Amino acid sequence: MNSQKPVRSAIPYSRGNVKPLLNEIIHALDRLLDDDEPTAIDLASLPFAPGELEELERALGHGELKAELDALGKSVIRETAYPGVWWLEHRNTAGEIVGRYIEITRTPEILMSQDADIGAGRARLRDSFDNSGPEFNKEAGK
Amino acid sequence: MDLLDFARGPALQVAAYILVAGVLWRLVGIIMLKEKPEFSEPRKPGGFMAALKVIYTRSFTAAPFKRATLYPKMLAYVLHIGFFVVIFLFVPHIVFFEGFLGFDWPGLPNNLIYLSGVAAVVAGIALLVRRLTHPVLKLISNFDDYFSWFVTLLPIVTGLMMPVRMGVRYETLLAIHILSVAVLMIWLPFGKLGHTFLVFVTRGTTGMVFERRGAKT
Amino acid sequence: MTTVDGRHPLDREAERLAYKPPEVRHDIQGDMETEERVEKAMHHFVKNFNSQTASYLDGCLHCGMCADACHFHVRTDDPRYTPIWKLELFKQAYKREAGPFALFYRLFGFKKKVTIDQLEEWQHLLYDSCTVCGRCSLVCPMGIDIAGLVSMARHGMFMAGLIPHELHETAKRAAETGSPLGITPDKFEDRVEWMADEHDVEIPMDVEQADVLAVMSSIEIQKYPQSIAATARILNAAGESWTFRTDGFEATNFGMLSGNPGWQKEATMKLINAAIKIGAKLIVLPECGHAYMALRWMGANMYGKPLPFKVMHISEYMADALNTGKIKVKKVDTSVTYHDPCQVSRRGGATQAARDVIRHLGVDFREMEYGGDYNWCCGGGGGVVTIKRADPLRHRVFKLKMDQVEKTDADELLSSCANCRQSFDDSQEHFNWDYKMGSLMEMVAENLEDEA
Amino acid sequence: MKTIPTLGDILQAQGVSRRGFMKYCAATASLLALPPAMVPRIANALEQARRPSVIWLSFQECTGCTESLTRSSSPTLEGLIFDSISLDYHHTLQAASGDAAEAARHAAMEENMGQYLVLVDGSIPMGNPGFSTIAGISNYDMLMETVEGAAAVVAIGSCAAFGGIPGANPNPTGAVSVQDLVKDKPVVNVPGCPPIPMVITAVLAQFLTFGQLPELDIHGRPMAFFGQTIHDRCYRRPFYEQGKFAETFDDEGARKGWCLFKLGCKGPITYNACATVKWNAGTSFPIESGHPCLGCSEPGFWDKGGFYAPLSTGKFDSGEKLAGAAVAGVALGAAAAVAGRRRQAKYTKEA
Repeated sequence: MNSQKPVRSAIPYSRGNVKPLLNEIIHALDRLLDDDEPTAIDLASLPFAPGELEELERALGHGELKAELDALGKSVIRETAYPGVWWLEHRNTAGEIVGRYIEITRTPEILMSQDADIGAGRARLRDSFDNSGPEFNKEAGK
Repeated sequence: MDLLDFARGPALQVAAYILVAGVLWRLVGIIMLKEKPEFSEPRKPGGFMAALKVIYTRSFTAAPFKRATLYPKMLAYVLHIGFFVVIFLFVPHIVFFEGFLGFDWPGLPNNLIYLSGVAAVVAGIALLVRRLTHPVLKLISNFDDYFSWFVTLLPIVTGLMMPVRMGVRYETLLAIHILSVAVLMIWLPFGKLGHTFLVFVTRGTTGMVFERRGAKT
Repeated sequence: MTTVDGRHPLDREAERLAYKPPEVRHDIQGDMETEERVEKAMHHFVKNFNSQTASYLDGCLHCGMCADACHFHVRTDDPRYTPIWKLELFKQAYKREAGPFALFYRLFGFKKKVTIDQLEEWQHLLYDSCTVCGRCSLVCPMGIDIAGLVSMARHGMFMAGLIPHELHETAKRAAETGSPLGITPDKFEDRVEWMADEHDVEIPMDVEQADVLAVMSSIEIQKYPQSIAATARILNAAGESWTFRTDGFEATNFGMLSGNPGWQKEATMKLINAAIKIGAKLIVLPECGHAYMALRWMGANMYGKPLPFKVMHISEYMADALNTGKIKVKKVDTSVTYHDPCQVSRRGGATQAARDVIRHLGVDFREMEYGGDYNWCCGGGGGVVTIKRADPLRHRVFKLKMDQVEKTDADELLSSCANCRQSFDDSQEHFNWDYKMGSLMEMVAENLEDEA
Repeated sequence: MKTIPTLGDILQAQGVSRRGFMKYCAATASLLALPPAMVPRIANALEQARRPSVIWLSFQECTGCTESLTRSSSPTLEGLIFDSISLDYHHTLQAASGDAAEAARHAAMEENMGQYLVLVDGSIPMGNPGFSTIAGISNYDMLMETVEGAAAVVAIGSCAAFGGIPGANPNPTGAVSVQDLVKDKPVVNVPGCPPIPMVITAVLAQFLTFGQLPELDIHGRPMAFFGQTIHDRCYRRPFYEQGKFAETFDDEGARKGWCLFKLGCKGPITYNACATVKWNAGTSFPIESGHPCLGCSEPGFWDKGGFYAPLSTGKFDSGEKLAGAAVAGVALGAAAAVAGRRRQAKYTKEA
């Protein structure tokens, strides 16, 4: 697991959007704990100076959990050094970033298995279970 | 042609013609009136240096009048200096002047410009309030005073609105700002704002007349 | 002559030399139609506009600061006494008739011709409440010489026959008899002889050739005749070749004060001609403020070319004589404060002369706060002291002067202007005030060393 | 009318998982500048959305707009939106040509009467119809004919939106914009030279998702993208406020990334999303590369003086006219003074 604690005092919030954004995250964490209300921030809607996004990423650091998703391109869903604060990056099949979000929640919705997919998966499983002979069981048992 | 193009182009152009023609009209119209002959034996040389001296010294208040005129003088200083800073030290303005002067000079950070502008506006408002309430000023003021006040403050106010915006589009505000400057340029030669150039004539004249007498200037 | 005297007998008892209050005031002179008066006023306003006055009249910012310099406004808070407001009609005439944009002002009627009502109202402002002291000219941030403009505006008023009764009568008497107080050459000669006897001093009269022509003001001749003797003593002590002349002795100029340039020129030319006739190199003016303005600074302009002689105020003459050692004075053990006559000091440039003289006298000199060039006027200059109806206002204004003098706590109050002196005397009587004004020249004359 | 499949059907058919769909919805929300909280609504709407027919007309243009839109060769999320529309006519992209192409256009129009979108790039010459024709049809005729049954028109690029470079002074072809001609259909302008591809797809996504056109500004541009100036969203704005400016393209200020105002940046009067959406898949935008904004998404940007003339410079003629004004002023002053003297002389005589 990728666990890297940030050195708190060394975070340089030089200018621009980093500091106000961190403040917003603090308030979002308040809402999460007090009212059980999650928050999502679309980073594409904010103007970042060159290097500022990296600065934000550094400021938030890396937490205990990191997940990769492969659907219509790769996505990375990573908890930051501050539990409950998640960093999400979606890429398309060409590997280009199509969305960057910070979610303040217990688990990002996209990590959950979705009913539609569960249903479809169950159908697929049942289908192959029904249509397979001992090979399937043999394979499954390996 | 949109409003901004009109403001930056023909409006400024025509305003500049009127400004130049008007200033010269007024100056020449005054200077070419008959000369007052002066045959008295001078006590001191007087002349051009005396004119320069008074042009400078009248920028300051003589000690006996300091207390009585402190308030309006202070406001007038703030208005003039604030206006000067805003006009000549705001970088976009410097770029404007550079456009036809061909050289530039260092400007100030914008927050100092905003501060100067706000100070000038506040002083301007205080001066207007004074004009509206002070018995002397109420009596001697006329349309020129109020209109000149208006066209002087207008460019500062429209300029200060640019960073604030208040829902008005930037290019519209910029156009209004430039148009307000054009109005100021057009009015300047004709009303009391003519003091921008007449001050050199009046002070200079007094300097020459009284300095040669050796009298107080 | 007699008619003038009969209608306006001199008030010889008063502390100032003036006329008894007229029983019926004639503040409108002549029998012109209203329209003609307005035309006259406009025409004679307009005649004064030259490049200098034009820049002044065009330059006013309406800042109102001149009000703070004017004793009439400071003491009354009446906004009409704002100096530049006193010129409103003059300005109006300028903008309409001679300014760069006069065409528009006329075409669109932005500035109308003045009206008779305005003119009558402004008589009070241009005469009763302005001593032409020029303090306002010093505060003006544009440097406008307001006082000078007031003098010019008076031309229009005079020609329209709209000046205060007493000033008109005084000026008229001066024009007709050569002296505002009706001092004829004979009378002058009498007084001079009397003083020569009384003070045992030699006083040359009507000498054919002399280096110095001394002149007097009627006020001195009538009320302070000892000035005649003092003048003689000083000039004698200096060893000057000098004389009084019966054909040119009156230094006052009521043509100038009242606003009649013709009369002003006449009075000035009398002195100039007398000086030229005797080949004088110098005219010594008496202790009179406006005489200094009239001859020293305006004389050559009346003459139309530079004067062939020098002009000095007596204080300047004394300073020069003391500085060069021509005369010497004994030290005087007293404390003195000095009231500057506006036309000599502030507007005439001779502020230092009186101080030099005072220094030679070795007295404890106590300058008034903001004395010298910023001195408060006595309140009686510019002809105001003659105007009876202006007395209450003048007395009110004098309070400033009293405060200024009292603050010095000096033993003696001196000045070098007979007009200031009579206006002080009158106010002193009115207020029953401790200070009695003395003459700088008399103090010098009394303390001359090695008197001849 | 043939049955049009919903987007949900299409995605399912392509084997896109629910997670993938959610990712797609999030990207769409981001594209439409909607808050992430709107994602469920978008998901719901997109599942039901039906694939609209699109006709793309190209007139006096340089193909830069099409290039901008199609620059990516691999399928992307934006690409998905194009997958979910039916691009029935695009003479640059389609294989068919001549009569066959025109037949496809007519077929699409008939099948989707009142439903289809018309996308236009390029301006329309009004000087001479022969200046620009397709299959012998003048641009004007083709536009008016196609627009007849359209649900809405999207003018792509500054040429279609405002007349563009063909309309620059002296405008030899008499080029006009779509909105100059189409008065009875909603017209959305997506100006820019070229426009940001995301903005084009966003307009389509909005139409696809909610069946309606976005909110527009005074120039008919989507507020979501053209609501703020480049200057307002520019990361170099603090330098402007501090008075730190690059004076040339190679001075210290330029290297330090200071404000480009003095180099003619039109950011303050240019409404576009470059500073936030950026170009080349979010890589950067012109100012970030050290070049001032040209203001390409503004009407008449080509005629607003030099690209490198600072915004606050006035546009003055030569000094000759000013000298003329000076001479006139002196003459008027002299005349006024003479008139003043005359009046004085007259009065002196009378008096």
